[in-house]
Amino acid sequence: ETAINFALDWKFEGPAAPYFAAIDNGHFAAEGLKVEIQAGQGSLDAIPKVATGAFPMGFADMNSIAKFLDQNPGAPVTAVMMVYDKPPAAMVGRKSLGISEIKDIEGKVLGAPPPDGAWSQFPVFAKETGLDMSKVTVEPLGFPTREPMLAEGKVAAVTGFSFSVVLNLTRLGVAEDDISVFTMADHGVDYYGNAVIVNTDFAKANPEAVTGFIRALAKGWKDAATEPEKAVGQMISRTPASDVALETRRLQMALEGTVLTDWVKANGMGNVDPARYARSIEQLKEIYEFKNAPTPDLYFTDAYLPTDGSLTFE
Amino acid sequence: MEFLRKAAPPLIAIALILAFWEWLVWFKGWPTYKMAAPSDLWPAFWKYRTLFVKMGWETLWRTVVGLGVAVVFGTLLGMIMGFSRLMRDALYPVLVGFNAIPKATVVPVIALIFIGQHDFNTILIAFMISFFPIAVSVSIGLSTLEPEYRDILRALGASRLTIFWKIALPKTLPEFFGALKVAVTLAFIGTNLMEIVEPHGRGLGALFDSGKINADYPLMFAVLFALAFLGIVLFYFVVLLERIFAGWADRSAS
Amino acid sequence: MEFLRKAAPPLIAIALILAFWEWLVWFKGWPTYKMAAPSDLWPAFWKYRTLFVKMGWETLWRTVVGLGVAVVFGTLLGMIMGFSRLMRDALYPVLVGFNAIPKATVVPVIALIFIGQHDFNTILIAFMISFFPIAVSVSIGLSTLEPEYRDILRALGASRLTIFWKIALPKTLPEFFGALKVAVTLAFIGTNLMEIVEPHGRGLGALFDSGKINADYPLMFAVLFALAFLGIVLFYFVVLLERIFAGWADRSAS
Amino acid sequence: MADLVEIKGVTHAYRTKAGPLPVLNDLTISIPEGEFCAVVGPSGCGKSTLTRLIAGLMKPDSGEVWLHGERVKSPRKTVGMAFQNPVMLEWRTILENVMLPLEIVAPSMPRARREERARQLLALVGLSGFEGKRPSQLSGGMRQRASLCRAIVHKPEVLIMDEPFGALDAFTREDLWQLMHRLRAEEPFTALLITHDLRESVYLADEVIVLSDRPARVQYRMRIDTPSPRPIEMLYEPDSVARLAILREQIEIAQGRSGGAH
Amino acid sequence: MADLVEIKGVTHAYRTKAGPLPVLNDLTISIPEGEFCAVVGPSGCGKSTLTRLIAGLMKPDSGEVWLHGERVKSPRKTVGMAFQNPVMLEWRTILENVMLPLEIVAPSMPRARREERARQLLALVGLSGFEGKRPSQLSGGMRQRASLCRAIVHKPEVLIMDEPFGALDAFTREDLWQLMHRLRAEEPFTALLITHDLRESVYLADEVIVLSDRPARVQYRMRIDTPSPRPIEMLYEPDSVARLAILREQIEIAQGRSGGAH
Ligand SMILES: Nc1ncnc2c1ncn2[C@@H]1O[C@H](COP(=O)(O)OP(=O)(O)OP(=O)(O)O)[C@@H](O)[C@H]1O
Ligand SMILES: Nc1ncnc2c1ncn2[C@@H]1O[C@H](COP(=O)(O)OP(=O)(O)OP(=O)(O)O)[C@@H](O)[C@H]1O
Ligand SMILES: [Mg+2]
Ligand SMILES: [Mg+2]
Repeated sequence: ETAINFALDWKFEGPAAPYFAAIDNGHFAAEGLKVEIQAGQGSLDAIPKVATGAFPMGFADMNSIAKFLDQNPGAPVTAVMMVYDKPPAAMVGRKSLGISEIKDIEGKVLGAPPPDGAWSQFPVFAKETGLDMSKVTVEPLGFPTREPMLAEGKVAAVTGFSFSVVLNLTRLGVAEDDISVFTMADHGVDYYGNAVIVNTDFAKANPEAVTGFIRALAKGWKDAATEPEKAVGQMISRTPASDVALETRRLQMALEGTVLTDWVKANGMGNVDPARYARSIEQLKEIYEFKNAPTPDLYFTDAYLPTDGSLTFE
Repeated sequence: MEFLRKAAPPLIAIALILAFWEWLVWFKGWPTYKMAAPSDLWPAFWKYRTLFVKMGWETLWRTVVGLGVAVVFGTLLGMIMGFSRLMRDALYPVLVGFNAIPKATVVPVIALIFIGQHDFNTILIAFMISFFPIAVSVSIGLSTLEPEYRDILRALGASRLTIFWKIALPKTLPEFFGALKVAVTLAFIGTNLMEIVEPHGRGLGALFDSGKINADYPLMFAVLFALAFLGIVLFYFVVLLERIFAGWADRSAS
Repeated sequence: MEFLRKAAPPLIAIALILAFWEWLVWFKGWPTYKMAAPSDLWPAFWKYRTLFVKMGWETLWRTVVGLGVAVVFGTLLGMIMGFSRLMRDALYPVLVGFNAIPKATVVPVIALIFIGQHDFNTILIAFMISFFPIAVSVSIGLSTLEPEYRDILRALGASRLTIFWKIALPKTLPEFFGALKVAVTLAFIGTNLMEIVEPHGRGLGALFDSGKINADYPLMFAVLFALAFLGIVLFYFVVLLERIFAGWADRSAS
Repeated sequence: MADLVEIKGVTHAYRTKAGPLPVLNDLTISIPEGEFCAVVGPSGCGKSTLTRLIAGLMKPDSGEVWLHGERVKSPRKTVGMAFQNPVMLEWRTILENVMLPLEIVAPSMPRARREERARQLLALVGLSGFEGKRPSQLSGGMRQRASLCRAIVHKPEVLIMDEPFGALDAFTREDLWQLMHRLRAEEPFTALLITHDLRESVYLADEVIVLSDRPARVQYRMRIDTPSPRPIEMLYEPDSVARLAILREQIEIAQGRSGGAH
Repeated sequence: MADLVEIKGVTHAYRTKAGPLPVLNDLTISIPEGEFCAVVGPSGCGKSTLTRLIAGLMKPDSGEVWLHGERVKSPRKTVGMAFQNPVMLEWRTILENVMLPLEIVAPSMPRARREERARQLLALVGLSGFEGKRPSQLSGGMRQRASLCRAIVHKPEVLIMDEPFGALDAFTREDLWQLMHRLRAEEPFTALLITHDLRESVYLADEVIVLSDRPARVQYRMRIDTPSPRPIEMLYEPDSVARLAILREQIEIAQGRSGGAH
């Protein structure tokens, strides 16, 4: 039995439910794995944790992995399973504040938390959609104040992950039909989202464990897709003060918009589309100045993906 | 009766503050996500009462252990700086600089170096944030020890160690407890910092976090209250210890 | 020469610590994303030197303003508690509780209430985290004022206000500066807390954050160093003020 | 004409937790203008209380205190006080300490004139050259001298001294005794001196008053008519030795011991 | 046989920033067993330095200190010390304070016997009933009495006292002087007393030594052969008055003033 400490990207919210489904439904055990899930504090939090070898595996943002490997050439970390095929990065506005189209943000105030992943993709988004950034007033703000500021109309739109922002806004009493969401992936941004990453030293020593993990996790996602409420319930037993309905909604939004995309339904989850992947690296060059020439092969490998069809959704 | 007379002013003050707060929230018509009123908090306390006890205990024991380590290390460091002027000159600015680094930035680094060892990490932060005042006060206490005090024993041929145990240590106790009153609050803050910045699902900080995730604002405010309460309890526990071990230094009684 | 003799021990101590650190990183073979060695930091400092100055200044002025507010408010509160025993009994536990609430949890609340007012928010946190020691020390200073001191002026028919200005206030200065030395570091930590927990793109905290986003670990460690350095500067600036305004209280000179 | 200081039938008790503590019991003392009165008595009998009543810092339970024909109800500018502890303000120089009462009593006096007055007094007590020093840089005796200057800088009608020489060594004390006589010669004042030292009272006072134990009454009075200034050798003359023996005996009676050797 | 305490040609200087400060200059003093020697001299002349040398807390630059036929090189258990400041350990009761030297000097002595010895001494100085009190609950005079008990509790061969009565009021001081005589009668000791009070030296000592100003030499010796215990009235006898006058003159010479009145 191999023990795997898994570094999550974020807290125990809806999209984390599949891990707990995989644990509680015995998928990891079936692969001979003993998995423990640790909460994290952002999409890039898990990368150094895995690179140092303290966590053999984790969950992190593709772009951040590219940047990390550029800054720290040779660090033993790489992505092995794409999960957020269509990243939820979005610009979210309110129709009542005059944001019905992307262009409407010109001349208005856009709220953006500086360390936000969605904000870092904004230049590409603006370029692809022909936004004139010189006409947009950007207001830096903190995560906890992002939705309240939009709810109070202090900003016309914000950047963020679509499901977080939408859910938080409805909690603050904004009508759902007042909210306008512009997912960047739908507007020319080819970036991939969060992926399962491994420590390459660990992977070389335990290739079956990694493959087994991927297989089990995919089963967890399938369980979560069929019985989302059950999966969330399994997660909530670990964070007692959580709200089942809210987290279920969050999980469903992630499933629908981010994980179970048309491409995934057609090709199964876990892998990347080579052409799109290449484009995404090109786009990354626009927002990040590489120290060395980018080496996309080092950022993602499909070598550990199971080939027994366990990744396909019907 | 005597106890009542002593407890009345703070209790009345707290009641007044709560009343003002309730009024302010009502008057401004603030929604709970902006600022919960005290009356919003009771349901949160009641609903999560077992969690409050459990998480409170988690926070408490890590704080106390961290503080314990800080006491031992701070006292040793304070002795080194108190007995050697050179060490004092050399280490003081270093400690000031270390102390000025916001521990919120240190938390991720620590969490990275000692990955997964949550208890250890939390205790380490509680320790790192709280040993400074103890070291400083012990060193000041020792370095300002009047030579006459030392001479009483020196003249009898007592060893340095005896002098430390019989004179220097007890003489420094009032300063030590003064610092401990500061340190206990700091250690408590350190524990919570770890629980909030590097969540590991334990302690009141985690409860705060889960309130945040669920946009359960009354719960968040309720946790702040619980923290304040626990902080007061810890503080007055140190005051009690001070009364017992350094009560002789309290002039107001005599 | 005299200056050199004074500056040597801390400089040597810092050099030794840096050397040990460099050795440790080298010996353990830690990559920079785990722990950067001092030698990794120079490029980061050089590359971002203008940012360091600009962000350092942002952090500095907010800290100083926040501290200024804390001084005014803390002194007033200290006066109230120092002159009235009832107020002292009533407010002290409340202040202890307030002080024990980790400010990391207060930051989001403040940011919500005063949405978008970044300067104000940051200054408010710097203030809230640092006024406590000032209030406590002023209140202790005033409440332990020996009656003889008051009587010198009272016997001449002086007013309460005159007694406060001519006797009570200057007499409390040493305690005040003692507390200010603690408060300045706290205010500095408060500013950074706001900049890191509630990022608004300004100050050294933001630079730390951007190092984190870009996986630029040497930059993150360089910011920690800059913070320590700025903290030392602020601290010794207060020490300088103390020498000037309360130098008479320094017995070691006479 | 009435005397400058008149204490008429003053009775006072402190309210303590354990009930009232009677301290002064129908005390009557009067000091003519220009006279020097010394008060001795057992420790804790109420001497300091007496000084606070005369200074107007406290009000007696019954009885009256009159100063220069006016009833004392609150502190007044015409009193100078010196305590056992010289209570120098450590953040001020010696000169500034001595000038302090003038700042309160004569705020309109130009600073230059205040300074002149303070310097002149400091010179008189042998502290020329120390004007700019901090109190902590001076010895106890020097501080006490400065404290005396501060007590008389505003030319008070009455100088009240509560054991001003108590903490000094014997030589310094005798120096300051002689200084008191010199000061009286330079600028005459009326004085009430509380002391524990019988030789001090005999050397300095025109009248020595022995108080009984608490609650204090006047137990004994002794007039000493030797004109001021007096040579220090006076203390070794048989006359003074005899006076000292009498006062000793009175004090022992006041303390409730039998007179004579033990 | 040699005397109990022998100070042979001791010279000492402090190393200060402004250069060496010579304090003692070829000082020779010896005290036979059982004698009481008082040392007076100008302030700052080096008296406290002398006590520290005898106690072995410091080493002289040159010259030798011998105690009971042995050269003093480091502190020894056979010395008892009392300072002007009674330096009571505030966290211990009076009894525990008095027992402190026994804990160091005779760690094997059973606690009950230590306590007995301490209680017995406290009774001797009139502190029965105060054994369990904290020092802060006692008056200055009581603390000083306890401090004397602590200095002699381990039956030291020599008792060194550095202005032990300096901070006390005149009455308390005289009480303690009489106590010293009673103690000598109960358990004889050899003593060196530093003082500023000439009457104290005349009343207590068998030999009074006047030191010159810094660097201190012996300037004058006076033997007083009245046997101990002495009545306090002795001080008012013509003999003592004459002695006091002589010592006064010597001190004024030591202080560098012209003798006689001024
Ligand atoms: N504020 C007070 N409240 C209650 N009792 C007091 C107060 N001040 C003094 N006393 C008590 O009143 C008595 C007389 O005090 P006072 O200070 O006048 O005595 P004293 O003659 O000056 O004594 P000493 O010679 O020791 O200076 C003492 O027993 C003292 O304890
Ligand atoms: N540790 C020291 N370093 C330098 N100088 C010292 C030291 N201790 C004392 N002195 C100086 O040596 C001189 C003699 O000091 P000492 O304390 O022996 O005098 P003293 O006769 O006891 O004075 P006093 O009568 O005031 O107690 C003084 O001028 C003092 O300032
Ligand atoms: Mg008195
Ligand atoms: Mg001395």
